[in-house]
Amino acid sequence: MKVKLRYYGKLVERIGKSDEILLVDDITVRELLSILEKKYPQLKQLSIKIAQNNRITNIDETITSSKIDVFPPFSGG
Amino acid sequence: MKVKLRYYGKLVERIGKSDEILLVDDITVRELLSILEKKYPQLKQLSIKIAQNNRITNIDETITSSKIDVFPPFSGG
Amino acid sequence: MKDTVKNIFIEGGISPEKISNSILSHQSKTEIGAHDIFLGQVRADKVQGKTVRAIDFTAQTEMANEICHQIKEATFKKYPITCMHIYHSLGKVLAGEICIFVFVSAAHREAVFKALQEVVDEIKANVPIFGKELFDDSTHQWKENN
Amino acid sequence: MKDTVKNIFIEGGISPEKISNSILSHQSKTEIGAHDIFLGQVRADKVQGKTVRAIDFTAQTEMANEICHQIKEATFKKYPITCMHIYHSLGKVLAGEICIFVFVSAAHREAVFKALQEVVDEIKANVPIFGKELFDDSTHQWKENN
Repeated sequence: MKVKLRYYGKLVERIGKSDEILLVDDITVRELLSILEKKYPQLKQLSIKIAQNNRITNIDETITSSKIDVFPPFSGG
Repeated sequence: MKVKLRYYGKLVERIGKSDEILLVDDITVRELLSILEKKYPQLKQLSIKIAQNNRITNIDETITSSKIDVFPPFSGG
Repeated sequence: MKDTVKNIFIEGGISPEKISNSILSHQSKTEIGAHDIFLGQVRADKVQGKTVRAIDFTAQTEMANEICHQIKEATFKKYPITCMHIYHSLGKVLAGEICIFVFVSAAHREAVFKALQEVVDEIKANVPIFGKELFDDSTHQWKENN
Repeated sequence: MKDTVKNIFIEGGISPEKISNSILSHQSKTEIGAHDIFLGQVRADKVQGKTVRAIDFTAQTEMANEICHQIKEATFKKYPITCMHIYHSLGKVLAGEICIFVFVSAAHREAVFKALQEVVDEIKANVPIFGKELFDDSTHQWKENN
């Protein structure tokens, strides 16, 4: 499955792009995070959150949406 | 000593005037309240506060100011 | 800011423009990160078939200003706040209009939230202001705080 | 009021006029007795000799609007409030300008005080908005909430 990852805030700087396409097969959020941390070791210290369908995911949830948001800590307000 | 009593809020209605002069000698707040309640039995159920020099008095304090405020419960805000 | 006794009273309802001007005047204070504003609005309460159309406020204004000054001083000592302003109506305020405006500012939000609530509670409990609720049939009753 | 997902975002700083217009539009709701307003203002913080001159906000706006809608719904269920409005800046907000405006109204003050604090805390914790603090020397750092 083709998944579009969108990066936000300081992640855009750390990764050097604001989105990218990943080819994955039936993976969980935990597995996605592990893929990302291997690909971008600079993300390890950040507490990253993953959202799909405009909702923060649980770590054992399966990725089902083709659009995934990858967030650094929120800092609104 | 001549003391000017000023009445506020619903007291003006209950008593029928907004101020009056009282002749008293070295009395405490407690004694003043008792004088007022004898004179105006309709005040008994109200929790009246007495102020002098822009400060709420204690019950055993002596009346020293020539201007005394007689307040019903506050209802600002 | 904390030294002189200020006049808290405004004749009639407090206009939204008064509030926005007050906010605007704080934009030069760039150490402020959080404002908390309380506004009391006159409710058109229904009592035995009658409706409140206004509250007519009277006060011992000199003492009220003095007590508000003391409330401010105590709050500045207790919380790390930058500014505090208190305004209250005198005279007639129609249902739907603002009769009290309390404005607290600080670097961080924790202080303004705590300070504002306490100040509003203290104003209601300790400031000699009296509200007469005027009904639509020309009768009235005296407002009671709780 | 509670049904549709609204857009909370305003481009740039939130003007005091926006706030007074919002207050004015509540004067016809005469069941309201208390408003509580939180405003966040951009601080000119000093960090290692540099001064914050603005915050540039970005967001996942669709999700942010959705989460704010959920926060509103939950708060209406929890507290007897009449109205709630949430606005947040997007893009550049200068030091001294307002970047968040949260407005809660109810018949009585207890509900607005409790609801407003909780809502502001939840917005800071759960809404995907990101602030980039721009310094006067053209460097920047990413804002962190606590």
